[in-house]
Amino acid sequence: MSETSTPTGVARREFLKILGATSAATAAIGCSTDRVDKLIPYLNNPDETVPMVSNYYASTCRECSASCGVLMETRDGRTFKVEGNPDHPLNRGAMCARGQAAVQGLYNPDRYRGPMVRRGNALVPTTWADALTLLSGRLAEAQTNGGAAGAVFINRHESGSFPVLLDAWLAAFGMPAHLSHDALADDAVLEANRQAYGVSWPSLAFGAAQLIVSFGADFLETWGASVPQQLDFADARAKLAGAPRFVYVGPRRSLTGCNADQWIGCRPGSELTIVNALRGNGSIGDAAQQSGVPAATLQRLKQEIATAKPSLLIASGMSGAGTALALAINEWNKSLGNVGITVLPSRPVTSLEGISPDGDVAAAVERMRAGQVPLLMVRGVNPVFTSPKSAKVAEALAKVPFKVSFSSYPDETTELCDLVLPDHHAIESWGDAQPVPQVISLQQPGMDPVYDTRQTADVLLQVGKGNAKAAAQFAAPNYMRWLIERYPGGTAAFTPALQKGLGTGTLPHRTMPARSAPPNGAPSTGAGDFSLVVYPSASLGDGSGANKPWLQEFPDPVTKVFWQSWVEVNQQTAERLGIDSGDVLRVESPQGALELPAYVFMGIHADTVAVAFGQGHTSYGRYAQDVGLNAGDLLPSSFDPASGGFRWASTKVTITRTGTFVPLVTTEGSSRQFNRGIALAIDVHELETLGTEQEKKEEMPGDASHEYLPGLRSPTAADAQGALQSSLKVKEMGMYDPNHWSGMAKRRWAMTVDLARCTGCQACVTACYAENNIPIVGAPYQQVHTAFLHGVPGGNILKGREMNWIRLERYWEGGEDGGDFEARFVPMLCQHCGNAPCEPVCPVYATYHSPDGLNVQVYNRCVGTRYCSNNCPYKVRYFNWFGYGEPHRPQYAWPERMNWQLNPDVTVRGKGVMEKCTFCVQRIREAEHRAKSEGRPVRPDEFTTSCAQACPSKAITFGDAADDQWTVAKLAQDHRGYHVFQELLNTFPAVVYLKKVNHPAPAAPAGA
Amino acid sequence: MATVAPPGREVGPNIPEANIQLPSVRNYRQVTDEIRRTLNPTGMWLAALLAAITCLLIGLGAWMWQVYMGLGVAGYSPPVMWGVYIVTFVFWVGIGHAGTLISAILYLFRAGFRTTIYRCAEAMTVFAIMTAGLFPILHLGRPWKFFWLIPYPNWRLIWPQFKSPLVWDVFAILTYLTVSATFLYIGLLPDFAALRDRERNPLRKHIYGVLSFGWRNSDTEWRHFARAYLFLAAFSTPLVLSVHSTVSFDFAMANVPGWHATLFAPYFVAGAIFSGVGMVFTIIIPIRRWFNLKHYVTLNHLDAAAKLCLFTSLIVGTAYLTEFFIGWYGGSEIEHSFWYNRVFGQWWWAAWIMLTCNTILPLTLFFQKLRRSTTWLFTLSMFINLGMWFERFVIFDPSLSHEFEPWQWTAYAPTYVDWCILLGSFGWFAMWFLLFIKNFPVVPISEVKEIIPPLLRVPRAVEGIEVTGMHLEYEPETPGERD
Amino acid sequence: MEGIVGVFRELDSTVEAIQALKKLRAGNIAVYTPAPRHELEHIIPHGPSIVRLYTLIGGLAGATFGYWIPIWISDYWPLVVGGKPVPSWVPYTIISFELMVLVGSLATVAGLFIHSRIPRITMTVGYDPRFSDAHFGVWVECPPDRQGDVTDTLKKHGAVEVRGEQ
Amino acid sequence: MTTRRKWAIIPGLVALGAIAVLLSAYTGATTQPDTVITDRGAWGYSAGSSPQGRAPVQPIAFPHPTHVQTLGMNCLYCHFSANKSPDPGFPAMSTCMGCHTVVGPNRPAENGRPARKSAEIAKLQQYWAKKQAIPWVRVHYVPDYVNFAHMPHVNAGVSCQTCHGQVQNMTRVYQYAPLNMGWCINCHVGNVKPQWKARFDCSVCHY
Repeated sequence: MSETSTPTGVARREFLKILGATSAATAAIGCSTDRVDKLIPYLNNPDETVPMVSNYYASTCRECSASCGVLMETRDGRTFKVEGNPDHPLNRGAMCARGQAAVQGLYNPDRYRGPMVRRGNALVPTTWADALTLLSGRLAEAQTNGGAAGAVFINRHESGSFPVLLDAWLAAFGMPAHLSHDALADDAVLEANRQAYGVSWPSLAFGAAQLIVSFGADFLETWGASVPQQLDFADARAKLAGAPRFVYVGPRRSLTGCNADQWIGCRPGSELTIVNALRGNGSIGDAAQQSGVPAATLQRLKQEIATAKPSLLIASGMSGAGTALALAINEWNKSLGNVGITVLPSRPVTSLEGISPDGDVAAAVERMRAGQVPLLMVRGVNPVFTSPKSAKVAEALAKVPFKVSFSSYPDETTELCDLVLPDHHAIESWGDAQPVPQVISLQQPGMDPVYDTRQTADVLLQVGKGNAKAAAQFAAPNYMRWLIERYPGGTAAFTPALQKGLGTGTLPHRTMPARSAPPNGAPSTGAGDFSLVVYPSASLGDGSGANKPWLQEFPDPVTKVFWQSWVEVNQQTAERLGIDSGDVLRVESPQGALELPAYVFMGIHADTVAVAFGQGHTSYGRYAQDVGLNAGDLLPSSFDPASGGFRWASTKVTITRTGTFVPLVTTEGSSRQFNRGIALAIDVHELETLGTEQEKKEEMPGDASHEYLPGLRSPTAADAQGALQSSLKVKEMGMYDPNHWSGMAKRRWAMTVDLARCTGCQACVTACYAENNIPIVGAPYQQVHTAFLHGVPGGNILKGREMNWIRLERYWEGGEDGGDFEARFVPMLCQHCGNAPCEPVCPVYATYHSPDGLNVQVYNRCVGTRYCSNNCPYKVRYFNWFGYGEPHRPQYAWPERMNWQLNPDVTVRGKGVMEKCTFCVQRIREAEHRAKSEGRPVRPDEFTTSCAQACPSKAITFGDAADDQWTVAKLAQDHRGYHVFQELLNTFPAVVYLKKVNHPAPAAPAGA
Repeated sequence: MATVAPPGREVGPNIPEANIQLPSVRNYRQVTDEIRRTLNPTGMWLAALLAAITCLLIGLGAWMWQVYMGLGVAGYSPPVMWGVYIVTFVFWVGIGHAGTLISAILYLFRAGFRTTIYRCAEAMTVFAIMTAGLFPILHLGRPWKFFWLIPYPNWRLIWPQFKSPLVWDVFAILTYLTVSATFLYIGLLPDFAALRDRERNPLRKHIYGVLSFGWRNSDTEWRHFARAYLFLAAFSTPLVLSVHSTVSFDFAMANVPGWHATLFAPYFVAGAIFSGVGMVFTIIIPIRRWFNLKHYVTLNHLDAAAKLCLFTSLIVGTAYLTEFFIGWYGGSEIEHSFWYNRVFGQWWWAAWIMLTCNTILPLTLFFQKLRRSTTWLFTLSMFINLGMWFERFVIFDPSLSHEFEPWQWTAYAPTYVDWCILLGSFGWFAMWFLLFIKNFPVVPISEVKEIIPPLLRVPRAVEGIEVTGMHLEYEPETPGERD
Repeated sequence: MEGIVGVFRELDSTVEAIQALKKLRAGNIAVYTPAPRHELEHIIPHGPSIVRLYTLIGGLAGATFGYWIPIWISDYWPLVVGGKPVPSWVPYTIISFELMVLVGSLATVAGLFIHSRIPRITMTVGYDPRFSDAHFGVWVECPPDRQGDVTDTLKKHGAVEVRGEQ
Repeated sequence: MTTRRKWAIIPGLVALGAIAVLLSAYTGATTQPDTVITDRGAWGYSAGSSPQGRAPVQPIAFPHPTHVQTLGMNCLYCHFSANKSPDPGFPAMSTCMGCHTVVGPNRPAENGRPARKSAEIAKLQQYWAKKQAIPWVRVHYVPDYVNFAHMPHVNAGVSCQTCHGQVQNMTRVYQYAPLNMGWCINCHVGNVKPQWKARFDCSVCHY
């Protein structure tokens, strides 16, 4: 080939764009050529990395105190996905939504780029050297003038060696031990457990129980370690006939309540009287009168608890009664003999040991207000936001001469600090944890630090060098070496353990400092006629999740409202007061007033209103600032003296209509399914008859058709392709021929969703966002060109433009007349139908049926007619209304450094393209490539989709339904299986839903 | 000066089947003069043209903004994925069909009353289809890739998918545009020759000369012309039915409740002809008054067209009732809840606008006095256009917003971008139509000459019709108001 | 191509003139009329117009092309869509019908243009601008020797103007 | 100019246009070397704008023939992960400096060529001294929406030359094949000899 001059012309496709066959405006789009010009090699090839092949590093998640085990998928030097570690005893491979969002904390665009110091009243960047010299100077000064004894260090609770290092370091500087604080921890239950069993958190064996009664304990949301509890609960419910019956007693039917077979709505704070009445030392009558629960129900519950053995009784201290209720429950469990069977103090969740109660933090705040605290250091906590406004923490902080924050985000507390030494994110730092006895969960960095931050432990060690006592104690050059030395078995045992992320042995843990008395004990109840329940949001936790866009775009699992704050009002009360959803109500308590849109909700007691906690940040980044209102403003700063726990539901409020209307940002169209067969359930006693007589009764065509047709997936498709020698046959069916060499047509990728296991927690939704580069659409800065909704958080979602490829539909059953009702959760995703209605209407083959059973969506071929979404009965196709994936757009969903989180295997869709779930086709192809290069067929259950992998209930199973080695093929034959809209539209979906199993009250008639 | 025929007496022209009163025109010279007089631009016409162009620019600006920023600026709220643009697309395609009906189908039926109004109708067809053709491109997510719908050989070796109604649409609309434009142009050939020969301004004379392809009015040309015109009319007739059936297949092929009915093809065609006749009134009545063509487009013509409008309105009315009946008779809960939501629920206002405008108001055409009153016909045609736009709106958006999956029920509200582009489409149509009426003859010169009796030396019956006093000279003063 | 053209104002006089000229057999007669008159068509006998052959060929070509393109494409890259047969000829009928109409119409127009010998750059011999307005024209193509009696016949039948053309 | 001849103009013009289009398509398709002539390729119109034949000037004129032919180095020595990952892998500076710390810029006289000072090696050593990576200009490019993986191709036995041309002879690397979809599909649907077992379902490359 001779030397050819470089044709400098413009590529034809570019030419068409620039010519602007349509109009000059489109030329602006064509300018950004997507061509990579340069290839920059490494200087030295990093070892053990193959370009574009992922490495998985085992580590520990620090998003909440449970410290589950994670695998961090790192490729070409950046971690872009966090998945559960299958060998970890706590989460066994599952991962909750907050865990998945850890990656967004790492790449958050609003993180501090380096240390900051206060000049005047602004924080200005500084160098690490100046920052550390300033800190050591202040420490030395505090030590010399004897003020060190009053210093306060509040650290976010984490199990492992860091608290030990921190205490030793503080002691070396003459400062008292630090407060290890977790705002979500149920201090009352922790205290009661310590008094009753000596351990803070015995593990709960749901599987062993016949009956579970929860008094407000939301173990599937934020009460204790939610993922292990959800795994056990789902396994228990999956035993179907032998599954425990679950009764939930509480003022508000939370997500945990929605998974209960029966909800008993009572006034907040009346749980203690109910428990005493049920235990026999109190009359049912006045318990019923005080709690607003009919006496008959209490009587039947008492009778049921007496008969069902072994049972499991749990209670939350968050409502008014606090520690007394927790102690009563522990004694009741002992008296019923549940301890050792369903409540296992022998196998405690040690990661929840050593949590300082809210009262200690409040006491420290009072000391600050009194001026006794010369130095405050804060790491990972945000007391200004989490404590109620009535506690006036900001004024107290003003009285502390020198405040240091180790937080890496500009949250409310850090904004008031004088020195900010941003900590590494958990994914960038070393550490260890003791989740369960005898198991050490190690934490290692998945990548180099994103910004100029340093791990707090290293900062402490370096500052410690200046202090004689500290230098003596910490000879190790950095925290990693120090950890290795402390590890039982030293370096030899540490390295192999690091690979699996788990080691055996127990880490020496710190001794908990004595609990200090909380400030004013008596709860001030306020005048109003409605009692207020403030509950921590399932996604935002104590508000720390608010700066992560996935958690903001995470619909509240029960009310399905997000990017907003709302007040839940009972249905009958709303009718009485003439309120309907969206009317703005002024909720007033002695401490403060908020104007919140109402959400009319059946699952809340008649004279109770509830507000979620976690929104309403005044700073904390672009995703959290000015989104919703802070429920803490309404609460008095009152603590339960017995345990120091903060009283979340301790005030009464008045409700007044303001007359204005704010539309609720929700994905819910109508919450009733009008028996269209979307979410089906059966009672437990119908189970036996399910297999036999129903088989004979009516075998609807395609009703969980137990013969999965490989090849073309439906009788019509098979017949149409001449498989049954009928119509015009193509000369050869190409790859659709089952005996084609590729064997693609022998396969049918399918999925089963077991609704008995699914709890509606939506971890699958966030896992799907993480894997498939799904853009968020609701951030305030994105609402630039949505007509009339400029700057309204969640504006695009008001127009129904959310992009969740898998969504959790929550349908109510019953309860129209105010009686008991049931919630049914259905994860709805693309069904990959055999006769897919969306395929024949696409004019450009952007969607078609692949030989291995996938309904493929080719993003670069899509022209954007959107006919496929019109024709999809399940409405699971989502359209890019704006250029969410185009960096130069105002609606760009991954502002700088957040785009490091993008999965390189999946195309980032531009403007005007339809997108949907394609069963993580990148994982299917990767597995096929790997199998082919290793010369073997794809092994059964070798890989799974992102949602199935993360599901903390193991409800979703994915695989090849045509090959009966895969578990999905076996599950698909289950007699509880049904297809949505199959009888109606003959679409032959590839997703089999297994009916939910209800456990009605034993005496009550079935289906009550 | 004796008039052609005393008013009131039915005098048939030389086309026996035309039972309509002859337009009070005396002879060929008068036809040519009066129609040529409509061609000189007036101030009001220029103002109207400028108004149309500003509307077009508003629409174009809105569309460029939408292409640049994304479809999100429009009012789409999924699952309502098709909104105002597709409604306007079907609205304009529908309007086009009446033009072909009047020019082609009535030509095959030898209906005399078509002659003077068919040129306006046919021009309306071509411009309506040109407007409609924009919308399938304009509502795309990636409009700069619209050419993927056309089967052209490409280096990616991948072709459009012919089972999709949208590809049928591409073929149907392009064919319909080509055939009706050709049909219009062939009809205009003799008129260009007539204008070319009488034109004094050299530039316009040259242009008309070129446009007339050198037509010489010779007998061989007329013979082939008659045949070609007949075949084009023959092709246009089934084409009308197939094009709007294909457009209705865009919806009938989907399994959306409310769309999925076999009634859709005839229902859409009837609706199309009805809305087209409505638009013909909207156009012909003002032209008739401002261009002094009252004696060409006489009240008899409007009366006959009004009867056609009434007839199609009754068909559309029965179609609505059949749709409701199917929904009820089908017995599926999804259809019931959908229909209740459309007529009495969330979308009751749109459904009742449709019903009043399309079925109740046109019933007034049963009264001959109203049929012959041009002001009522004009206002009724405005209602018909509005009603037919809402009929498409009611078919598409309520169906999408209230479908199988209750979780995805939603509301739909267009935004300013939608309305601007709708306004732009009217601007585009009006611009082309205004340009047409001032440069091309609005009433066909040769066909009018064909139906009025020729100049005879010896007055005698022409085909059994006694024609009296036909040989009189014509003085080119403006004829008085005939009716 | 030389001959005589006569301009008439009345239709019946034109008809009588043509009948006379036919008896004279001077040469080819062409008639110019502002509008197609069936009296004139009957006088000069012609078979049905050839244009319908174009229409037939065009229609058949369009129909077959309309079926061939989609079926060839489905076979060329067989992608199953919605469980439908890959070469599902039933929906392709619409494409075939549309192309039949398209190619049929265009062929008809082509036939008209070819057989009317338009587009024509220059006006041919024997045309007078008044023929497209209100007058009828009769053009007789005859050698100079016959032109004399042709002119007389035309004048006898009331031709408004008679002149020779080259 | 009688009407007869005038009539000949119009069909003539149409015919000319058609021939021009076909010629352009054919030249575009046949600029590929003879080894990959395919019947389908003839219609793959890619003459005008395809980056085929693009040979950008590199910061260092790396001579493949010297390394591959005279020194007999294997492709996988530098492009080490072609059989292990979608990305073929690109030689780090350390790979080059593995030899070029020893093989300096002043080359001795060998097999008939006088001793000379090689500017390219000098440039390389300057880059290395400044600890700066060489900004190579990318030659082969596949759009982002295509997930092209080297691993399955290399493991299936497709030689580098099939797609990248006779790189071992190229003093300056140019893009040998159009690398457009039509060109890839030729192999995948098996219109080339030898017949490859390659799937051509859309979701194999586009996801």
